[in-house]
Amino acid sequence: MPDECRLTVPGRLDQLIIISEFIAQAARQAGLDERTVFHVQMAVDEACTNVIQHAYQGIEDGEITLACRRTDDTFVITIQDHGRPFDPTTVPPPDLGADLDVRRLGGLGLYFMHRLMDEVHFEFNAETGNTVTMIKRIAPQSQDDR
Amino acid sequence: MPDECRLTVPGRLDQLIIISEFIAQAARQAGLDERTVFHVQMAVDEACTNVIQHAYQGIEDGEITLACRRTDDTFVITIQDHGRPFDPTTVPPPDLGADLDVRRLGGLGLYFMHRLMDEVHFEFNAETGNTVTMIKRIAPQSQDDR
Amino acid sequence: MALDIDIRNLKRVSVVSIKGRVDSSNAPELESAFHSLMDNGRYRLVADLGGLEYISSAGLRVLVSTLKACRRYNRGDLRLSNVPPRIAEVLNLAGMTPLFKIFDDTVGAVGSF
Amino acid sequence: MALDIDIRNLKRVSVVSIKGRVDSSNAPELESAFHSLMDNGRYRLVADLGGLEYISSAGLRVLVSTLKACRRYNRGDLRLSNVPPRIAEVLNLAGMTPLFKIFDDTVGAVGSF
Ligand SMILES: Nc1ncnc2c1ncn2[C@@H]1O[C@H](COP(=O)(O)OP(=O)(O)O)[C@@H](O)[C@H]1O
Ligand SMILES: Nc1ncnc2c1ncn2[C@@H]1O[C@H](COP(=O)(O)OP(=O)(O)O)[C@@H](O)[C@H]1O
Repeated sequence: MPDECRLTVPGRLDQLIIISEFIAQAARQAGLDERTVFHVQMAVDEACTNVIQHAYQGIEDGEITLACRRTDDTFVITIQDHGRPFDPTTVPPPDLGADLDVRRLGGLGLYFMHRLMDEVHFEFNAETGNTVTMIKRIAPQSQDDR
Repeated sequence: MPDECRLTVPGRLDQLIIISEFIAQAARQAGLDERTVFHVQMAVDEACTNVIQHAYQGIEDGEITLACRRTDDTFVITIQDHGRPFDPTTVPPPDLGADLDVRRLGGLGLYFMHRLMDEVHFEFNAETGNTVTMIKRIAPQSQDDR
Repeated sequence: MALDIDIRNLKRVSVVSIKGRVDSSNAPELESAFHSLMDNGRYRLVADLGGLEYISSAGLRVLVSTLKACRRYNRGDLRLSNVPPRIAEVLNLAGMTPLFKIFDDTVGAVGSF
Repeated sequence: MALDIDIRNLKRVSVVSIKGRVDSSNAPELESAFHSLMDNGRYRLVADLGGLEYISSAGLRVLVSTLKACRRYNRGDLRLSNVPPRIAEVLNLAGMTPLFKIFDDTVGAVGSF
Protein backbone atom coordinates (compact mmCIF):
# COMPACT_ATOMS: atom_id res chain seq x y z
CA MET A 1 0.00 0.00 0.00
CA PRO A 2 2.00 2.91 -1.27
CA ASP A 3 0.05 6.01 -0.34
CA GLU A 4 -1.33 5.15 3.05
CA CYS A 5 -1.08 7.16 6.29
CA ARG A 6 -1.38 5.30 9.57
CA LEU A 7 -1.83 6.40 13.16
CA THR A 8 -1.68 4.26 16.29
CA VAL A 9 -2.72 5.64 19.68
CA PRO A 10 -3.65 4.22 23.08
CA GLY A 11 -7.39 3.54 23.41
CA ARG A 12 -8.18 6.46 25.68
CA LEU A 13 -10.65 9.31 25.27
CA ASP A 14 -7.91 11.90 25.68
CA GLN A 15 -6.41 10.64 22.41
CA LEU A 16 -9.52 11.57 20.41
CA ILE A 17 -8.15 15.02 19.65
CA ILE A 18 -4.96 13.51 18.20
CA ILE A 19 -7.08 11.17 16.08
CA SER A 20 -9.32 14.00 14.97
CA GLU A 21 -6.48 16.31 13.93
CA PHE A 22 -4.73 13.45 12.14
CA ILE A 23 -7.73 12.46 10.06
CA ALA A 24 -8.61 16.09 9.27
CA GLN A 25 -5.08 16.82 8.08
CA ALA A 26 -4.84 13.60 6.07
CA ALA A 27 -8.23 14.23 4.45
CA ARG A 28 -7.27 17.81 3.59
CA GLN A 29 -3.96 16.62 2.16
CA ALA A 30 -5.85 14.07 0.06
CA GLY A 31 -7.78 16.95 -1.49
CA LEU A 32 -11.15 16.76 0.29
CA ASP A 33 -13.10 20.00 0.73
CA GLU A 34 -13.61 21.44 4.23
CA ARG A 35 -17.22 20.28 4.60
CA THR A 36 -16.26 16.72 3.69
CA VAL A 37 -13.26 16.92 6.03
CA PHE A 38 -15.67 17.80 8.84
CA HIS A 39 -17.94 14.87 8.02
CA VAL A 40 -15.05 12.41 7.89
CA GLN A 41 -13.69 13.79 11.16
CA MET A 42 -17.02 13.28 12.86
CA ALA A 43 -17.55 9.72 11.57
CA VAL A 44 -14.05 8.78 12.74
CA ASP A 45 -14.57 10.39 16.13
CA GLU A 46 -17.79 8.42 16.67
CA ALA A 47 -16.18 5.15 15.54
CA CYS A 48 -13.16 5.61 17.83
CA THR A 49 -15.32 6.68 20.77
CA ASN A 50 -17.21 3.41 20.36
CA VAL A 51 -13.99 1.42 20.26
CA ILE A 52 -12.78 3.07 23.46
CA GLN A 53 -16.07 2.94 25.35
CA HIS A 54 -17.58 -0.31 24.10
CA ALA A 55 -14.91 -2.53 22.48
CA TYR A 56 -12.26 -1.79 25.12
CA GLN A 57 -14.88 -0.93 27.76
CA GLY A 58 -12.59 1.52 29.45
CA ILE A 59 -9.63 -0.86 29.65
CA GLU A 60 -6.79 1.49 28.86
CA ASP A 61 -4.02 -0.63 27.43
CA GLY A 62 -5.58 -1.42 24.07
CA GLU A 63 -4.45 0.35 20.93
CA ILE A 64 -6.40 1.84 18.05
CA THR A 65 -4.87 1.94 14.58
CA LEU A 66 -6.27 4.17 11.87
CA ALA A 67 -5.21 3.94 8.25
CA CYS A 68 -6.41 6.08 5.39
CA ARG A 69 -5.74 6.39 1.72
CA ARG A 70 -7.06 8.26 -1.24
CA THR A 71 -8.00 6.37 -4.39
CA ASP A 72 -9.13 8.07 -7.55
CA ASP A 73 -12.71 8.60 -6.39
CA THR A 74 -12.80 7.51 -2.74
CA PHE A 75 -11.25 8.26 0.61
CA VAL A 76 -10.95 5.00 2.56
CA ILE A 77 -10.46 4.78 6.32
CA THR A 78 -9.92 1.66 8.38
CA ILE A 79 -9.99 1.56 12.17
CA GLN A 80 -8.63 -1.49 13.99
CA ASP A 81 -8.84 -2.57 17.59
CA HIS A 82 -8.36 -5.71 19.66
CA GLY A 83 -11.33 -5.29 21.99
CA ARG A 84 -14.50 -7.30 22.14
CA PRO A 85 -16.50 -7.85 18.93
CA PHE A 86 -20.19 -6.93 18.63
CA ASP A 87 -23.01 -7.46 16.19
CA PRO A 88 -23.95 -4.12 14.60
CA THR A 89 -27.11 -5.63 13.09
CA THR A 90 -28.62 -5.98 16.56
CA VAL A 91 -28.31 -2.26 17.32
CA PRO A 92 -31.68 -0.53 16.82
CA PRO A 93 -31.62 2.75 14.85
CA PRO A 94 -32.29 5.92 16.86
CA ASP A 95 -35.84 7.27 16.79
CA LEU A 96 -35.12 10.80 15.59
CA GLY A 97 -38.77 11.80 15.38
CA ALA A 98 -39.57 10.94 19.00
CA ASP A 99 -40.89 13.59 21.36
CA LEU A 100 -38.44 14.93 23.88
CA ASP A 101 -39.90 13.12 26.90
CA VAL A 102 -39.73 9.66 25.33
CA ARG A 103 -36.56 10.18 23.29
CA ARG A 104 -33.72 7.83 24.11
CA LEU A 105 -30.48 9.70 24.81
CA GLY A 106 -27.42 8.45 22.95
CA GLY A 107 -27.36 5.78 20.30
CA LEU A 108 -26.35 8.32 17.64
CA GLY A 109 -22.80 7.15 16.99
CA LEU A 110 -23.42 4.36 14.50
CA TYR A 111 -26.17 6.44 12.90
CA PHE A 112 -23.76 9.35 12.28
CA MET A 113 -21.14 6.99 10.84
CA HIS A 114 -23.65 5.68 8.31
CA ARG A 115 -25.09 9.08 7.47
CA LEU A 116 -21.78 10.86 7.08
CA MET A 117 -19.96 8.17 5.10
CA ASP A 118 -21.04 6.36 1.93
CA GLU A 119 -20.09 2.87 3.12
CA VAL A 120 -19.46 1.39 6.58
CA HIS A 121 -18.35 -2.23 7.02
CA PHE A 122 -17.54 -4.15 10.19
CA GLU A 123 -15.29 -7.16 10.28
CA PHE A 124 -14.39 -9.25 13.32
CA ASN A 125 -11.43 -11.58 13.30
CA ALA A 126 -9.99 -13.43 16.28
CA GLU A 127 -6.43 -12.86 15.09
CA THR A 128 -6.31 -9.47 13.45
CA GLY A 129 -8.99 -8.00 15.69
CA ASN A 130 -11.95 -5.85 14.76
CA THR A 131 -11.89 -3.59 11.72
CA VAL A 132 -14.35 -0.97 10.64
CA THR A 133 -13.89 0.29 7.09
CA MET A 134 -15.53 3.58 6.10
CA ILE A 135 -15.57 4.90 2.57
CA LYS A 136 -16.33 8.42 1.39
CA ARG A 137 -16.93 8.85 -2.34
CA ILE A 138 -15.46 12.00 -3.78
CA ALA A 139 -15.21 13.69 -7.14
CA PRO A 140 -12.26 12.26 -9.10
CA GLN A 141 -9.12 14.30 -8.66
CA SER A 142 -8.16 16.64 -11.48
CA GLN A 143 -4.55 16.66 -12.65
CA ASP A 144 -4.06 20.12 -11.13
CA ASP A 145 -4.75 18.96 -7.59
CA ARG A 146 -1.98 16.41 -7.58
CA MET B 1 5.02 0.29 25.17
CA PRO B 2 1.78 1.40 26.72
CA ASP B 3 1.51 5.11 26.13
CA GLU B 4 3.02 5.55 22.70
CA CYS B 5 1.53 7.32 19.67
CA ARG B 6 2.79 6.32 16.24
CA LEU B 7 2.38 7.81 12.77
CA THR B 8 3.43 6.31 9.45
CA VAL B 9 3.33 8.34 6.24
CA PRO B 10 4.83 8.06 2.74
CA GLY B 11 8.24 9.75 2.47
CA ARG B 12 7.07 12.78 0.52
CA LEU B 13 7.39 16.49 1.27
CA ASP B 14 3.62 16.98 1.02
CA GLN B 15 3.27 14.76 4.11
CA LEU B 16 5.28 17.17 6.29
CA ILE B 17 2.15 19.05 7.33
CA ILE B 18 0.52 15.82 8.53
CA ILE B 19 3.69 15.00 10.48
CA SER B 20 3.84 18.50 11.92
CA GLU B 21 0.22 18.56 13.08
CA PHE B 22 0.56 15.06 14.53
CA ILE B 23 3.62 15.85 16.61
CA ALA B 24 2.19 19.19 17.77
CA GLN B 25 -1.04 17.59 18.92
CA ALA B 26 0.73 14.68 20.60
CA ALA B 27 3.14 17.04 22.38
CA ARG B 28 0.27 19.24 23.54
CA GLN B 29 -1.64 16.20 24.75
CA ALA B 30 1.46 15.09 26.65
CA GLY B 31 1.35 18.39 28.53
CA LEU B 32 4.13 20.40 26.85
CA ASP B 33 3.75 24.18 26.77
CA GLU B 34 3.20 25.96 23.45
CA ARG B 35 6.78 27.21 23.08
CA THR B 36 8.16 23.71 23.62
CA VAL B 37 5.55 22.31 21.22
CA PHE B 38 6.87 24.70 18.57
CA HIS B 39 10.48 23.63 19.19
CA VAL B 40 9.61 19.95 19.00
CA GLN B 41 7.60 20.54 15.83
CA MET B 42 10.53 22.28 14.20
CA ALA B 43 13.10 19.62 15.15
CA VAL B 44 10.81 16.89 13.80
CA ASP B 45 10.17 18.81 10.59
CA GLU B 46 13.92 19.19 9.97
CA ALA B 47 14.59 15.52 10.74
CA CYS B 48 11.82 14.32 8.41
CA THR B 49 12.83 16.74 5.65
CA ASN B 50 16.31 15.20 5.81
CA VAL B 51 14.90 11.68 5.62
CA ILE B 52 12.84 12.59 2.55
CA GLN B 53 15.51 14.62 0.77
CA HIS B 54 18.69 12.79 1.76
CA ALA B 55 17.91 9.28 3.08
CA TYR B 56 15.24 8.57 0.45
CA GLN B 57 16.77 11.06 -2.03
CA GLY B 58 13.40 11.82 -3.55
CA ILE B 59 12.42 8.17 -4.07
CA GLU B 60 8.77 8.30 -3.16
CA ASP B 61 7.87 4.83 -2.02
CA GLY B 62 9.67 4.80 1.29
CA GLU B 63 7.82 5.25 4.56
CA ILE B 64 8.59 7.33 7.63
CA THR B 65 7.42 6.17 11.04
CA LEU B 66 7.31 8.52 13.99
CA ALA B 67 6.70 7.38 17.52
CA CYS B 68 6.49 9.54 20.62
CA ARG B 69 5.88 9.02 24.27
CA ARG B 70 5.93 11.01 27.45
CA THR B 71 7.90 9.78 30.43
CA ASP B 72 7.90 11.50 33.77
CA ASP B 73 10.43 14.15 32.79
CA THR B 74 11.03 13.69 29.05
CA PHE B 75 9.24 13.68 25.73
CA VAL B 76 10.88 11.08 23.48
CA ILE B 77 10.49 10.97 19.70
CA THR B 78 11.86 8.34 17.34
CA ILE B 79 11.84 8.67 13.56
CA GLN B 80 12.50 5.60 11.43
CA ASP B 81 13.20 5.19 7.74
CA HIS B 82 14.60 2.60 5.38
CA GLY B 83 16.66 4.90 3.20
CA ARG B 84 20.41 5.20 2.96
CA PRO B 85 22.44 5.64 6.16
CA PHE B 86 24.87 8.53 6.66
CA ASP B 87 27.55 9.56 9.11
CA PRO B 88 26.38 12.62 11.04
CA THR B 89 29.86 13.15 12.49
CA THR B 90 31.17 14.10 9.04
CA VAL B 91 28.70 16.97 8.64
CA PRO B 92 30.39 20.30 9.41
CA PRO B 93 28.47 22.69 11.68
CA PRO B 94 27.04 25.81 10.00
CA ASP B 95 29.10 29.00 10.30
CA LEU B 96 26.48 31.28 11.79
CA GLY B 97 28.82 34.23 12.22
CA ALA B 98 29.87 34.37 8.57
CA ASP B 99 29.29 37.49 6.50
CA LEU B 100 26.44 37.34 4.05
CA ASP B 101 28.60 37.07 0.92
CA VAL B 102 30.56 34.04 2.16
CA ARG B 103 27.76 32.39 4.14
CA ARG B 104 26.84 28.89 3.02
CA LEU B 105 23.10 28.52 2.38
CA GLY B 106 21.44 25.52 4.03
CA GLY B 107 23.06 23.12 6.43
CA LEU B 108 20.82 24.31 9.26
CA GLY B 109 18.66 21.19 9.68
CA LEU B 110 20.92 19.09 11.93
CA TYR B 111 21.93 22.22 13.81
CA PHE B 112 18.30 23.06 14.61
CA MET B 113 17.63 19.49 15.75
CA HIS B 114 20.51 19.67 18.21
CA ARG B 115 19.69 23.18 19.42
CA LEU B 116 15.96 22.61 19.87
CA MET B 117 16.15 19.19 21.52
CA ASP B 118 18.21 18.09 24.53
CA GLU B 119 19.46 14.85 23.01
CA VAL B 120 19.73 13.62 19.41
CA HIS B 121 20.97 10.10 18.58
CA PHE B 122 21.36 8.39 15.24
CA GLU B 123 21.33 4.63 14.78
CA PHE B 124 21.74 2.72 11.54
CA ASN B 125 20.75 -0.90 11.24
CA ALA B 126 20.61 -2.96 8.05
CA GLU B 127 17.42 -4.70 9.18
CA THR B 128 15.35 -2.20 11.14
CA GLY B 129 16.57 0.77 9.10
CA ASN B 130 17.71 4.15 10.35
CA THR B 131 16.43 5.62 13.58
CA VAL B 132 16.89 9.08 14.98
CA THR B 133 15.88 9.49 18.62
CA MET B 134 15.28 12.98 19.96
CA ILE B 135 14.65 13.75 23.60
CA LYS B 136 13.21 16.89 25.14
CA ARG B 137 13.56 17.24 28.88
CA ILE B 138 10.55 18.77 30.59
CA ALA B 139 9.45 19.64 34.08
CA PRO B 140 7.99 16.56 35.80
CA GLN B 141 4.24 16.36 35.46
CA SER B 142 2.21 17.36 38.47
CA GLN B 143 -0.64 15.08 39.56
CA ASP B 144 -3.16 17.66 38.34
CA ASP B 145 -2.03 17.49 34.72
CA ARG B 146 -2.64 13.77 34.42
CA MET C 1 -9.16 23.75 19.83
CA ALA C 2 -9.74 22.69 23.46
CA LEU C 3 -13.09 23.26 25.14
CA ASP C 4 -13.73 26.65 26.67
CA ILE C 5 -16.91 27.24 28.67
CA ASP C 6 -17.84 30.70 29.87
CA ILE C 7 -20.86 31.33 32.11
CA ARG C 8 -22.56 34.68 32.52
CA ASN C 9 -25.38 35.00 35.03
CA LEU C 10 -27.85 37.73 34.13
CA LYS C 11 -30.82 38.64 36.31
CA ARG C 12 -33.22 35.99 35.02
CA VAL C 13 -31.17 34.08 32.47
CA SER C 14 -27.71 32.46 32.30
CA VAL C 15 -25.66 32.49 29.12
CA VAL C 16 -23.28 29.58 28.57
CA SER C 17 -20.77 30.30 25.80
CA ILE C 18 -19.27 27.11 24.45
CA LYS C 19 -16.10 27.45 22.41
CA GLY C 20 -13.83 24.96 20.70
CA ARG C 21 -14.38 21.26 20.61
CA VAL C 22 -16.82 18.99 22.47
CA ASP C 23 -16.16 15.27 22.12
CA SER C 24 -16.69 12.33 24.45
CA SER C 25 -13.50 13.17 26.36
CA ASN C 26 -14.79 16.53 27.55
CA ALA C 27 -18.58 16.28 27.24
CA PRO C 28 -18.71 15.52 31.02
CA GLU C 29 -17.11 18.95 31.58
CA LEU C 30 -19.93 20.60 29.65
CA GLU C 31 -22.48 18.52 31.54
CA SER C 32 -21.17 19.62 34.93
CA ALA C 33 -21.22 23.27 33.84
CA PHE C 34 -24.94 22.93 33.09
CA HIS C 35 -25.50 20.94 36.30
CA SER C 36 -23.82 23.56 38.44
CA LEU C 37 -26.27 26.15 37.07
CA MET C 38 -29.35 23.98 37.58
CA ASP C 39 -28.18 23.03 41.07
CA ASN C 40 -28.37 26.74 41.83
CA GLY C 41 -31.92 26.94 40.57
CA ARG C 42 -31.01 28.44 37.19
CA TYR C 43 -33.14 26.79 34.51
CA ARG C 44 -33.47 29.63 31.99
CA LEU C 45 -30.38 28.99 29.91
CA VAL C 46 -28.99 30.22 26.60
CA ALA C 47 -26.19 28.22 24.97
CA ASP C 48 -24.20 30.57 22.76
CA LEU C 49 -22.60 28.28 20.19
CA GLY C 50 -20.85 31.04 18.23
CA GLY C 51 -17.39 29.65 18.94
CA LEU C 52 -18.27 25.97 18.77
CA GLU C 53 -16.04 24.31 16.18
CA TYR C 54 -16.93 20.70 16.70
CA ILE C 55 -19.51 18.64 18.59
CA SER C 56 -19.88 14.87 18.58
CA SER C 57 -22.90 12.80 19.63
CA ALA C 58 -21.61 12.84 23.21
CA GLY C 59 -21.98 16.64 23.23
CA LEU C 60 -25.41 16.54 21.61
CA ARG C 61 -26.50 14.14 24.32
CA VAL C 62 -25.57 16.74 26.96
CA LEU C 63 -27.58 19.42 25.18
CA VAL C 64 -30.68 17.20 25.01
CA SER C 65 -30.45 15.99 28.61
CA THR C 66 -30.03 19.61 29.77
CA LEU C 67 -33.01 20.66 27.64
CA LYS C 68 -35.12 17.94 29.28
CA ALA C 69 -34.04 18.94 32.78
CA CYS C 70 -34.72 22.64 32.16
CA ARG C 71 -38.22 22.10 30.77
CA ARG C 72 -39.30 19.73 33.57
CA TYR C 73 -42.10 21.20 35.72
CA ASN C 74 -42.19 24.07 33.22
CA ARG C 75 -39.39 25.70 35.16
CA GLY C 76 -37.30 26.89 32.24
CA ASP C 77 -35.73 26.13 28.87
CA LEU C 78 -32.39 25.73 27.09
CA ARG C 79 -32.30 27.94 24.02
CA LEU C 80 -29.55 28.10 21.41
CA SER C 81 -27.99 31.11 19.72
CA ASN C 82 -25.32 31.83 17.12
CA VAL C 83 -25.32 28.29 15.75
CA PRO C 84 -22.50 27.96 13.15
CA PRO C 85 -23.61 26.39 9.83
CA ARG C 86 -21.62 23.20 10.39
CA ILE C 87 -23.10 22.68 13.85
CA ALA C 88 -26.59 23.42 12.51
CA GLU C 89 -26.08 20.64 9.97
CA VAL C 90 -25.20 18.21 12.75
CA LEU C 91 -28.23 19.22 14.85
CA ASN C 92 -30.38 18.66 11.78
CA LEU C 93 -28.89 15.27 11.06
CA ALA C 94 -29.61 14.26 14.66
CA GLY C 95 -33.24 15.36 14.34
CA MET C 96 -32.68 17.89 17.09
CA THR C 97 -33.57 21.11 15.30
CA PRO C 98 -37.31 20.84 16.11
CA LEU C 99 -36.60 20.27 19.80
CA PHE C 100 -34.85 23.57 20.43
CA LYS C 101 -35.79 27.22 20.16
CA ILE C 102 -32.94 28.61 18.10
CA PHE C 103 -32.03 32.29 17.82
CA ASP C 104 -29.73 34.16 15.44
CA ASP C 105 -28.07 36.08 18.25
CA THR C 106 -27.66 35.89 22.00
CA VAL C 107 -29.47 39.17 22.69
CA GLY C 108 -32.58 37.78 21.03
CA ALA C 109 -32.31 34.50 22.93
CA VAL C 110 -31.89 36.21 26.32
CA GLY C 111 -34.73 38.61 25.54
CA SER C 112 -37.07 35.74 24.63
CA PHE C 113 -37.45 34.61 28.24
CA MET D 1 -2.21 26.69 8.01
CA ALA D 2 -1.25 26.49 4.32
CA LEU D 3 1.07 29.09 2.78
CA ASP D 4 -0.48 32.32 1.58
CA ILE D 5 1.67 34.87 -0.25
CA ASP D 6 0.33 38.30 -1.09
CA ILE D 7 2.32 40.81 -3.15
CA ARG D 8 1.67 44.53 -3.19
CA ASN D 9 3.70 46.69 -5.56
CA LEU D 10 4.07 50.26 -4.34
CA LYS D 11 5.86 52.96 -6.31
CA ARG D 12 9.40 52.12 -5.23
CA VAL D 13 8.96 49.14 -2.92
CA SER D 14 7.16 45.79 -3.02
CA VAL D 15 5.59 44.29 0.09
CA VAL D 16 5.42 40.50 0.28
CA SER D 17 3.04 39.35 3.01
CA ILE D 18 3.78 35.76 4.02
CA LYS D 19 1.09 33.97 5.99
CA GLY D 20 0.79 30.46 7.39
CA ARG D 21 3.43 27.83 7.15
CA VAL D 22 6.69 27.63 5.17
CA ASP D 23 8.36 24.23 5.13
CA SER D 24 10.47 22.41 2.56
CA SER D 25 7.35 21.38 0.63
CA ASN D 26 6.36 24.93 -0.19
CA ALA D 27 9.57 26.96 0.21
CA PRO D 28 9.99 26.79 -3.61
CA GLU D 29 6.67 28.64 -3.90
CA LEU D 30 8.03 31.44 -1.74
CA GLU D 31 11.23 31.47 -3.72
CA SER D 32 9.42 31.90 -7.04
CA ALA D 33 7.33 34.75 -5.61
CA PHE D 34 10.55 36.61 -4.79
CA HIS D 35 12.09 35.66 -8.13
CA SER D 36 9.11 36.97 -10.07
CA LEU D 37 9.58 40.34 -8.39
CA MET D 38 13.32 40.48 -9.00
CA ASP D 39 12.86 39.36 -12.61
CA ASN D 40 10.78 42.52 -13.01
CA GLY D 41 13.56 44.66 -11.62
CA ARG D 42 12.04 45.01 -8.15
CA TYR D 43 14.81 44.70 -5.58
CA ARG D 44 13.47 46.91 -2.80
CA LEU D 45 11.43 44.38 -0.87
CA VAL D 46 9.69 44.21 2.48
CA ALA D 47 8.67 40.80 3.82
CA ASP D 48 5.73 41.31 6.19
CA LEU D 49 5.89 38.26 8.48
CA GLY D 50 2.90 39.25 10.64
CA GLY D 51 0.91 36.16 9.68
CA LEU D 52 3.81 33.72 9.55
CA GLU D 53 3.08 30.83 11.90
CA TYR D 54 5.93 28.52 11.08
CA ILE D 55 9.17 28.58 9.07
CA SER D 56 11.70 25.79 8.75
CA SER D 57 15.32 26.01 7.61
CA ALA D 58 14.15 25.62 4.00
CA GLY D 59 12.20 28.87 4.35
CA LEU D 60 15.07 30.68 6.07
CA ARG D 61 17.28 29.67 3.17
CA VAL D 62 14.92 31.44 0.76
CA LEU D 63 15.00 34.61 2.85
CA VAL D 64 18.81 34.66 2.90
CA SER D 65 19.23 33.90 -0.81
CA THR D 66 16.71 36.65 -1.63
CA LEU D 67 18.56 39.04 0.68
CA LYS D 68 21.82 38.29 -1.14
CA ALA D 69 20.24 38.78 -4.56
CA CYS D 70 18.62 42.08 -3.58
CA ARG D 71 21.77 43.58 -2.13
CA ARG D 72 23.98 42.61 -5.10
CA TYR D 73 25.31 45.68 -7.02
CA ASN D 74 23.73 47.76 -4.27
CA ARG D 75 20.46 47.60 -6.13
CA GLY D 76 18.16 47.00 -3.17
CA ASP D 77 17.45 45.14 0.07
CA LEU D 78 15.07 42.69 1.69
CA ARG D 79 13.78 44.12 4.96
CA LEU D 80 11.55 42.36 7.48
CA SER D 81 8.55 43.69 9.38
CA ASN D 82 6.06 42.42 11.96
CA VAL D 83 8.21 39.47 13.00
CA PRO D 84 6.21 37.30 15.47
CA PRO D 85 8.13 36.37 18.66
CA ARG D 86 8.41 32.71 17.75
CA ILE D 87 9.80 33.49 14.29
CA ALA D 88 12.21 36.02 15.81
CA GLU D 89 13.52 33.26 18.06
CA VAL D 90 14.18 31.05 15.02
CA LEU D 91 15.96 33.86 13.13
CA ASN D 92 18.10 34.38 16.19
CA LEU D 93 18.96 30.72 16.56
CA ALA D 94 20.02 30.70 12.90
CA GLY D 95 22.30 33.69 13.44
CA MET D 96 20.25 35.65 10.91
CA THR D 97 19.12 38.58 13.03
CA PRO D 98 22.26 40.66 12.33
CA LEU D 99 21.92 40.14 8.57
CA PHE D 100 18.50 41.80 8.20
CA LYS D 101 17.12 45.23 8.83
CA ILE D 102 14.08 44.46 10.93
CA PHE D 103 11.16 46.85 11.53
CA ASP D 104 8.28 46.75 13.99
CA ASP D 105 5.71 47.58 11.34
CA THR D 106 5.40 47.53 7.57
CA VAL D 107 4.88 51.29 7.24
CA GLY D 108 8.25 51.85 8.86
CA ALA D 109 9.92 49.25 6.65
CA VAL D 110 8.47 50.71 3.43
CA GLY D 111 9.36 54.22 4.53
CA SER D 112 12.96 53.23 5.24
CA PHE D 113 13.84 52.90 1.54
N1 LIG E 1 -16.94 -0.76 18.46
C1 LIG E 1 -17.92 -1.30 19.22
N2 LIG E 1 -17.65 -2.35 20.01
C2 LIG E 1 -18.60 -2.89 20.77
N3 LIG E 1 -19.87 -2.44 20.83
C3 LIG E 1 -20.21 -1.38 20.07
C4 LIG E 1 -19.26 -0.76 19.23
N4 LIG E 1 -19.87 0.24 18.58
C5 LIG E 1 -21.14 0.25 19.00
N5 LIG E 1 -21.37 -0.73 19.90
C6 LIG E 1 -22.66 -1.03 20.54
O1 LIG E 1 -23.70 -0.38 19.81
C7 LIG E 1 -24.43 0.53 20.63
C8 LIG E 1 -24.84 1.78 19.84
O2 LIG E 1 -23.67 2.54 19.54
P1 LIG E 1 -23.78 4.05 19.14
O3 LIG E 1 -24.79 4.19 18.05
O4 LIG E 1 -22.43 4.54 18.81
O5 LIG E 1 -24.37 4.80 20.40
P2 LIG E 1 -23.76 4.95 21.89
O6 LIG E 1 -22.30 4.68 21.81
O7 LIG E 1 -24.09 6.36 22.25
O8 LIG E 1 -24.50 3.95 22.72
C9 LIG E 1 -23.52 0.81 21.80
O9 LIG E 1 -24.24 1.16 22.95
C10 LIG E 1 -22.77 -0.51 21.96
O10 LIG E 1 -23.52 -1.42 22.72
N1 LIG F 1 18.61 11.52 7.32
C1 LIG F 1 19.70 11.75 6.53
N2 LIG F 1 20.08 10.82 5.63
C2 LIG F 1 21.14 11.02 4.84
N3 LIG F 1 21.89 12.14 4.87
C3 LIG F 1 21.57 13.11 5.73
C4 LIG F 1 20.45 12.97 6.61
N4 LIG F 1 20.37 14.09 7.36
C5 LIG F 1 21.37 14.88 6.97
N5 LIG F 1 22.11 14.31 6.00
C6 LIG F 1 23.34 14.89 5.37
O1 LIG F 1 23.80 15.95 6.19
C7 LIG F 1 23.83 17.19 5.48
C8 LIG F 1 23.43 18.35 6.39
O2 LIG F 1 22.07 18.24 6.72
P1 LIG F 1 21.27 19.49 7.29
O3 LIG F 1 22.03 20.08 8.42
O4 LIG F 1 19.90 19.05 7.61
O5 LIG F 1 21.23 20.56 6.11
P2 LIG F 1 20.62 20.46 4.63
O6 LIG F 1 19.61 19.37 4.65
O7 LIG F 1 20.04 21.82 4.42
O8 LIG F 1 21.79 20.17 3.74
C9 LIG F 1 22.90 16.99 4.32
O9 LIG F 1 23.21 17.79 3.23
C10 LIG F 1 23.06 15.51 4.02
O10 LIG F 1 24.19 15.29 3.21
